[in-house]
Amino acid sequence: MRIGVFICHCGSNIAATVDVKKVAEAAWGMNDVVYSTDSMYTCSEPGQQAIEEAIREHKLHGVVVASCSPRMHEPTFRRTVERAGLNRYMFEMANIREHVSWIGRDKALNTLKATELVRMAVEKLRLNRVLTPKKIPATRKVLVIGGGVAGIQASLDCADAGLEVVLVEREPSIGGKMSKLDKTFPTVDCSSCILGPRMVDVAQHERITLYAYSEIDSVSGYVGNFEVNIRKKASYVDWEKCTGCGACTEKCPSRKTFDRFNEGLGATTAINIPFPQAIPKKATITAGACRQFQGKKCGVCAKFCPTGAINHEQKDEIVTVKVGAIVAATGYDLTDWTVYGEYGAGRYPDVITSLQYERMLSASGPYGGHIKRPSNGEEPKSIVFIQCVGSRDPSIGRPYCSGFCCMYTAKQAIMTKDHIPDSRSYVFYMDIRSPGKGYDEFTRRAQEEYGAQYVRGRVSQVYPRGDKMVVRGADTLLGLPVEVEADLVVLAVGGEASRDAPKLAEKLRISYDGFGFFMEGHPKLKPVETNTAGVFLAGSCQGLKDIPSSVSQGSAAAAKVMALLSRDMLESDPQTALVDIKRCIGCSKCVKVCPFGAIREQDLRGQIKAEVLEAVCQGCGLCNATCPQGAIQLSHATDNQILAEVEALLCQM
Amino acid sequence: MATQEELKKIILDVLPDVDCVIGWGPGPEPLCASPYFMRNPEDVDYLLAGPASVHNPALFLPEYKGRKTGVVVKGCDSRSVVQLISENLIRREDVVIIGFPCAGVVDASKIAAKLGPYGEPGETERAIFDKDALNLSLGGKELSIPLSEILADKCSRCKHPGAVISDYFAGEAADALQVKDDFTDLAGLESLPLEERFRFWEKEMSRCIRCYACRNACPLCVCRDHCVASSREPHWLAQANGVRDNLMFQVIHATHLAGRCTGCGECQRACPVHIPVLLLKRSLGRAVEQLFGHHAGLDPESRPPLLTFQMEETNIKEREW
Amino acid sequence: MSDVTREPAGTGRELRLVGFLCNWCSYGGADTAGVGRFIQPTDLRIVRLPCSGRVNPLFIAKTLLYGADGVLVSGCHPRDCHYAEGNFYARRRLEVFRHLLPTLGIDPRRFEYTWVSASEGQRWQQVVSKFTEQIHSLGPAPRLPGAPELEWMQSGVNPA
Amino acid sequence: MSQKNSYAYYPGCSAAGTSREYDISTRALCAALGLRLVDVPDWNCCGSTPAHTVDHALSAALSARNLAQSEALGLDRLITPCPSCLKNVHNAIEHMQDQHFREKVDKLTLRPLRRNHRVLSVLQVILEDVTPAGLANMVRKPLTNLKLVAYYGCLLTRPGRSMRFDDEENPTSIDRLLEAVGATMLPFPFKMECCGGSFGIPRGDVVARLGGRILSLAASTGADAVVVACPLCQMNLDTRQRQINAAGGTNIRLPVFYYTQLLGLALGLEEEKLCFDQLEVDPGPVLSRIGQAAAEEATA
Repeated sequence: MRIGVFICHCGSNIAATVDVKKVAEAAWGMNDVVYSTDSMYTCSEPGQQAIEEAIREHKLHGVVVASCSPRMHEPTFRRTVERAGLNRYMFEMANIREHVSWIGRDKALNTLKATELVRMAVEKLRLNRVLTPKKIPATRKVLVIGGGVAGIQASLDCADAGLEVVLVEREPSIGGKMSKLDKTFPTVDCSSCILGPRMVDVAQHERITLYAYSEIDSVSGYVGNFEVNIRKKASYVDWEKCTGCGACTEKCPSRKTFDRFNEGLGATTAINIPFPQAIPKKATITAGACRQFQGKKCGVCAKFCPTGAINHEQKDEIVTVKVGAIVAATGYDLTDWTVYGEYGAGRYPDVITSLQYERMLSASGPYGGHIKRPSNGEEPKSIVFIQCVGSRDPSIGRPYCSGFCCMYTAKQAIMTKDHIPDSRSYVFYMDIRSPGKGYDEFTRRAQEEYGAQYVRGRVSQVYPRGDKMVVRGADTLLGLPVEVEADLVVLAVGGEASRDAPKLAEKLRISYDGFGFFMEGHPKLKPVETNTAGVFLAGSCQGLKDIPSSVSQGSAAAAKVMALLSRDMLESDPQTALVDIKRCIGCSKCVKVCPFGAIREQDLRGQIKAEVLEAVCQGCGLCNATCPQGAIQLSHATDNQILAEVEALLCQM
Repeated sequence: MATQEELKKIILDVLPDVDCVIGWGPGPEPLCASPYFMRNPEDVDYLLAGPASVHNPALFLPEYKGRKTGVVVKGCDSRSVVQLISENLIRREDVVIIGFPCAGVVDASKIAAKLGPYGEPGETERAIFDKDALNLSLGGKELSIPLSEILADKCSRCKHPGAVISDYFAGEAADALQVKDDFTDLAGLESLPLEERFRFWEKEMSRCIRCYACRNACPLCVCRDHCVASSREPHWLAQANGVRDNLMFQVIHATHLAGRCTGCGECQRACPVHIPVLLLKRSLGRAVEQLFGHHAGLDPESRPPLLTFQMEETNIKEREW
Repeated sequence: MSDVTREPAGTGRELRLVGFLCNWCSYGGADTAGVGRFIQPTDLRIVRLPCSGRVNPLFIAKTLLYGADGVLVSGCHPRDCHYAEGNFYARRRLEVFRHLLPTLGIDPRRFEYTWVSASEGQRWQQVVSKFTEQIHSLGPAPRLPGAPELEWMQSGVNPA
Repeated sequence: MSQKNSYAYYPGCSAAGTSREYDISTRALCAALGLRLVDVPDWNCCGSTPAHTVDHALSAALSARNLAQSEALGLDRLITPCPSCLKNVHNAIEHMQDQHFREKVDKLTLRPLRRNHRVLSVLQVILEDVTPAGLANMVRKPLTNLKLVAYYGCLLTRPGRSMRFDDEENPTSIDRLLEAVGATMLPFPFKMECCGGSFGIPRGDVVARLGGRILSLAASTGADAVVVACPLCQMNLDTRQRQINAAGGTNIRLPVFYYTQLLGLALGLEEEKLCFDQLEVDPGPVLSRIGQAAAEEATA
């Protein structure tokens, strides 16, 4: 093997406290070194050309550069040796600036250390092998899980970029939490006016295939080649025939079904269309509430259906799709506030959640847009909003701030004044958090223009007295306990990770934090990526956020997918693990420890052997450190290469 | 012994639907038994399940993976079976586990020490292990040695004399003893200052002939002919028989068993030059117990502690600088 | 800040200190220390690895038994690992291995593992300085004789 | 001593003094339910408020001595009727998990505890070991048309993480027991509000205001009487009812029973075992209204 060594002066940064000539001189004596020199600025244009010429002139097989940190110039010099015809991995660096010249004052010791670091680099280079990136075909199709505003945005952006999109939504209609809102802050414009057209775009876009009322059954494969089984849940209505006319919903006899869309505010029929602007506008039967499924003869809906779409024998159906990338946009759930005994734990009808109040405000809601007290149907005159219910409360495991409740409460206070001019709203709060554009002005308007009475203090108890609800709390600014008699109490309930997010995370093999929110690649630098190649995040599933942030994350995730699938072949980093099937005994310890699920068991003529999926392996080397017989080695950082560096130091003794 | 008969009856019932039943049979001399593979009914008569059955039959199970096998196990052997199952090096459905109440096994070097004045242990004409004594005739003399004086050290700290997992159990299944294992075997070495311990290992390792008997006797060493000790890729050890490489091999064996070793002691028993190699595994076993409260080979569902982790480690404190 | 620019204590000669650093955090921390010109003793030679999870405890055993006086391993802080779980495994394996050293007769203070992030330049200076002082207070480690016939091969020829 | 249904019993100081009726009715009720109480020999104060406001180690040491005394009985469960004693013994056990604190306590008691202990309220034992169903089929005089509100006080179930009994904010154990014996239990939002506690003597006005609020809400629900499980609450609501009326200008006549008295009545225990005469507000008229049949027998 013929190795060339280049010691850099880096101007005076290195040469000032390291005798570069002496190090270059010493390099001649090292194993396989056939050329050694020093140069003023190795990373400069002339410096790199000198290397290229030396490679050609001395027919070098590998190059060692002793200069700054490889974290800085390793890519640079790899391209240099590549231009000269060498494989970019036949190159090693010795960090004699940050780790030697800049931190040591004794020139003799620095020079000795620099020489030894060069020897380590040479010994490692002698064991380096040629590595070429692998090319793997990628399916130019993306799966978006979750049809909320983030999922809709991601789907539209990807489709507009020419990618095929498969959008899977668990509920009968897309729209997510936003479709349940009446108005949105800070502009108080109507939610369905801005969301509706986007939902129609999704339905009409020729490159988007929508699977509503469907869930992800299983995900296998890896970046570029995921295979996903989608379970189309039985809606007992043939959606091909159903026109969404709603005849069945009028005639259905079981009228007491829990209305999921309206958060149980009103009741609905067993067969229903969630809301007028639903996409797809198709009927769905709730099996639990339908008499036909409780053994009683019914079939009223089948009788009145003009197109004969009802089919009580319909079964779940599995659809398999191949996609190149996945965007998880599964949103969040409201925290279960009934754990709070002090707010009545759900026993009092006049204590409702903010989302129920939103349905009450909505014209398409069960009360037709009129605010009424669920207990007696009268119009409430005094309404109390309680902030931070299920947020910022470590005692129930929700120490975080949900971020959007202060804003939607201000909006609801404003809406309340609009609906009932002579009403009085109180808001018990700890701190008002309104950081967005135009946000704080909005909460200011709620107080000054719309007369919402903001009381700074926590509520200790809500209890019935007569037909009123007494709210006992404190006003810390006055330093007094206060009691407010309320006709209606609205709890600003916070959010939490959706209950079955961990199950989905395990299927996608991405990690999730202690609360169940999906873990982003890096909190600041990779907010929409995960540690699993090819899987991206958007919206509140990664962490609670309001609509503007969710939409921008939808676009961000789409951009990442477009970048990944812009070329039809994916190039994978060759510094991955490699299994020597002779030595592997199939104990699958490596499979257990791999954080990325990049190793799987393969059956080789009846024997179990480990196999590495190069595309998925990130090159951490955990498997290499775990395998007792060293059957799996991480290319470019094998046991022998590391031992070579160590022995280069120890043989000096 | 009632249990012997009951054990033989169980093996006879099991024999038809297994390839073979592994246990112990008569050894090269009256004093010791040897691993014994029973395939047809008449073999069962020679079964010897008692104080001389020192070997760990679990050693042979990985090779039989995929074939139905019966195995007679002492308490410590059963823990090796459990550990093999938990690392799916054998499949639970392949193994028929037959336990019996073990009263402890003898230590050959202790017997040799006792018989020293009377002659070579090998020349014993007749030896019978009964309830609590070894009666033998050597050089024309009848001798009776109380079993308690010649039991292996591991038996004094044994918590599970009966199999921790078994399909059949001959005799009364005694539950775990309340014996406290406070690692007194390490106390001797740890009473020495560090420098002397280092020289102790240097002396012991200079006697090692690298025959790898310790590795070959270990039921959990399943790499067999791919062991890193004799490989060039990766190249951890020089093949030369120097002290440094001998000790390095022992460290490799111990680290590979960290959190897995059940303390069956076969490695030390198999060493021809009696090097106390078990001490290194016991030291790591103690560390794993203190750090993770984990005892290897008790729960087939459990995962070796070094193949998993916790976000917050209760017993690992970060070093402050 | 304690005066860390002192000459190595004791024999004035450098001791053989080997560091295994993870590329994403601790190697970056050492770079930051360099950029910040935080002066440190020069004894430590650093081997760069993709992750602390890549550190097989046998690297430490081999390094200590074959002539090093001290070994330092440093990786990302738990939860910050670039590969999500690498340092969690490293923490367990290195902590267990540390307990073997006294049984072998090696002073456990000759091996330390810690977590340093890419931004903690000053802290890396502390770690290196304190660790180097700690090893100098212990002096050179006792040596084991290599294989007799291996001695003459000690000319640095690596049996690659 | 057979473990089944045998308990070490710690009566507490008020049992021998102001709430004698609670102790007598508890012993009678437990005997009727087949629960064998063995008094802790030579018990001492549990380290209640006067102690633990001064020194936690002293308070824990007082409870620790009681636990050491109970070890002689060889029973693994210690029970007590009074929530305040329950709290103090429970806190002592919990705080002594910390080695440093345990050493301080052992220095005071000179009798380190030899095993770990569990302390329960009598209420919890009846609820869990006898169960409402068990009570229902032992009833001889159902408390029909007796309308009650249950007042639990602030200590019995709080803090939830450590006491782990019933629901921290909305307990229903007394309600369930009394419903099982035929009483009608009305919902009572102030079941956990503070009654003024030990301010009875130094700050009578505080008890008047807090106790007054509880009693007036109880009255507004139309209940015949209040049921409590704590001697201090009973004293504040019953013995000081006249002070409360005077201070608040109200005229509330609500008897305040111990749940053990009413359960005993339902099980047909004789009069002097229930000590209704010890109550400040005369329960006579209310008791007479219990299901016509029950009233005749009481007067006969």
